[in-house]
Amino acid sequence: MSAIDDLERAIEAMLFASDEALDARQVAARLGDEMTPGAVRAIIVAIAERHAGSGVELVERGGHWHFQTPADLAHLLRRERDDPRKLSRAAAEVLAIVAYHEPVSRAEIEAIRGVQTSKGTLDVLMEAEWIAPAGRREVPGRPLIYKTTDAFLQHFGLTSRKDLPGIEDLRAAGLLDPVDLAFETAMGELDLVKDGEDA
Amino acid sequence: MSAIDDLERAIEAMLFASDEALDARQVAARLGDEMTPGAVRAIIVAIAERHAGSGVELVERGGHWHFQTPADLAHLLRRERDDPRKLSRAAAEVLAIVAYHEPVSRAEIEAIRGVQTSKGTLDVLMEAEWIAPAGRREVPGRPLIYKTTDAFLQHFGLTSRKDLPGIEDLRAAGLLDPVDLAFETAMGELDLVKDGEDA
Amino acid sequence: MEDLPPAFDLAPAAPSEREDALQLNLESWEGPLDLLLTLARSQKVDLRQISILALVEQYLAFITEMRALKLEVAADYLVMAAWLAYLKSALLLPKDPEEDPSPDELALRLQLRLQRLAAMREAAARLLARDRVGRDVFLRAKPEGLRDVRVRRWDASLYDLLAAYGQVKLRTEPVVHMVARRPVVTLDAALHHLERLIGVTLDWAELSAFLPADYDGPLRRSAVASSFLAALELARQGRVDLKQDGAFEPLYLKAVGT
Repeated sequence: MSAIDDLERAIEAMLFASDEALDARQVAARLGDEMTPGAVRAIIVAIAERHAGSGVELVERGGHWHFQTPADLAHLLRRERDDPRKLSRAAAEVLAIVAYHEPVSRAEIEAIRGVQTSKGTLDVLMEAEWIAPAGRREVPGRPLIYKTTDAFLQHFGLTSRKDLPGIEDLRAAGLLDPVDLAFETAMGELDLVKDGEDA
Repeated sequence: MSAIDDLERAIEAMLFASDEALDARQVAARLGDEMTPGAVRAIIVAIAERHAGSGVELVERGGHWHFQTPADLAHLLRRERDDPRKLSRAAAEVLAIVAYHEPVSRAEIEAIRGVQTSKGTLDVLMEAEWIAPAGRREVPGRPLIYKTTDAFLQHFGLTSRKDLPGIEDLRAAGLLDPVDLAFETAMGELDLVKDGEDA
Repeated sequence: MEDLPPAFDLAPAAPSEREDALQLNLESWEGPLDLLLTLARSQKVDLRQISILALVEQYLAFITEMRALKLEVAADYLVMAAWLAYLKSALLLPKDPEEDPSPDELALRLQLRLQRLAAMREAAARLLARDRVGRDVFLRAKPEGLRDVRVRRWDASLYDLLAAYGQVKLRTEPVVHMVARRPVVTLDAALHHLERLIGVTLDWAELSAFLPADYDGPLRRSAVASSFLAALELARQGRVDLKQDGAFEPLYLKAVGT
């Protein structure tokens, strides 16, 4: 193996020792701000490549990097006690709605699910630090709106929100549009068809 | 880098994710006891060699292996930040007394100040490295005595303790005036300035 | 399961789904829309092609069955049932072009809502199936951690130090009152002086005329005071007469018997 230079060693040690994922800017700050985050990022990518295919991987989640074990070794590492937060169906649905529609208000979540969201459901997701308030919607009542967090991306192994499974297909199919908008689109198409029939 | 085989990946991941150092026998047991501890150990040593010189080390302690960051990079993991604090009035008094009367015991400091001195005040001055214990006074109770340090001289720009102004110098400088009188004098000067402006 | 209501035969369902559909327990559903979606799924077609009319029949039959079994039906399920009953009759009646919104539009909206809920349900399942930290992938159990240690740096200037010492000295110095000798004319001196001059002057003379001319400042004020007391003393002894024209007017004196 070629010798690893001091800077690369230092960055690798930092990422390895940190108890939370770090982004390039945080690493640069700790190195004394003598390097740009861009230059640091290039080194992080090199470290990640060096570890690729080993039993320890360096992965990017929402711009933050952390070491973890590869998923295909889960069967060897999983223990009885490893029981990540079991989500209720309601909580899983609310989490998906926040992730795919963010930022989204509670009323908008309820419109999609057709049922009231118990306070506890949002609390569970906020306690897990997977969702967080993201300000207020500037409509009457100024409701709180929610978005997902970096911890969400980290937990579910997503590099960014673009990685959400099937999000592009859902968007293309208009399934992330509100019902009203989809309704108008659908009616417009019907009208076109009718016009065609009339002609 | 040559491809790392599945067994080596698995052992590496196990050592990485474990919350305690593992010996070869424990690793072999987790792998299903299909390998001898000796064979496992050989793989562990290979993993350790692969990481040698990087920012991540696999080390052996009493037959148990664990990952750690190299000791020479510890300074990167523990960043010190300055937190400037203004010395309290009481601490300044104690420091001055030590400087003018050293070596002095706490009881002597209290006698000179005319008020009790908390242990914390001396601690602050020792934390600042401006005073240090200088043995014990050979009187009943053998109290600790304190003196100022080189760091003290350096911080206050003094070549030696003889540079400290004498009592008469302090008096001449107005530093022995009661505070309220000194205040009035200062205010009088302000008035003069104002008068001058009016004229 | 044997007494399957006819409505459930509207769509052919796999045995397992028929069992699901027959769980007459509302706890299993996250509200009426969820129940509708489950029923719609039993139609085994793409949600875009489901028969809303058939779906309405399924739902109403389901609720009817529950009530027949005297099971409690939550209010929002009944509200949905009432709305669906209205939709069903509107869909079956001859079309009224004046009616707004038209039953077809209402049915379309319901269909769109079901599609959206189904999309999110599927998304949630895919999300939960990902490689999750602590279940599929693992972090270091005990990382060293990055620490920011705040080091207190005490600050004081030489002035602070000297001023503090000055205050200590000032506070603890033994208190000594130094009384300066001030220029005064004692009563004895004034008496002696006045006795000497009283014989010389024959007529009324003002008290101030008896004061030494070279006294000024504090000494003169002292001389005025002690000479006044001396004049009162001589008057008491019957050796001088005093007169004054009014308060704060000059005080005159002359020797008795002259």
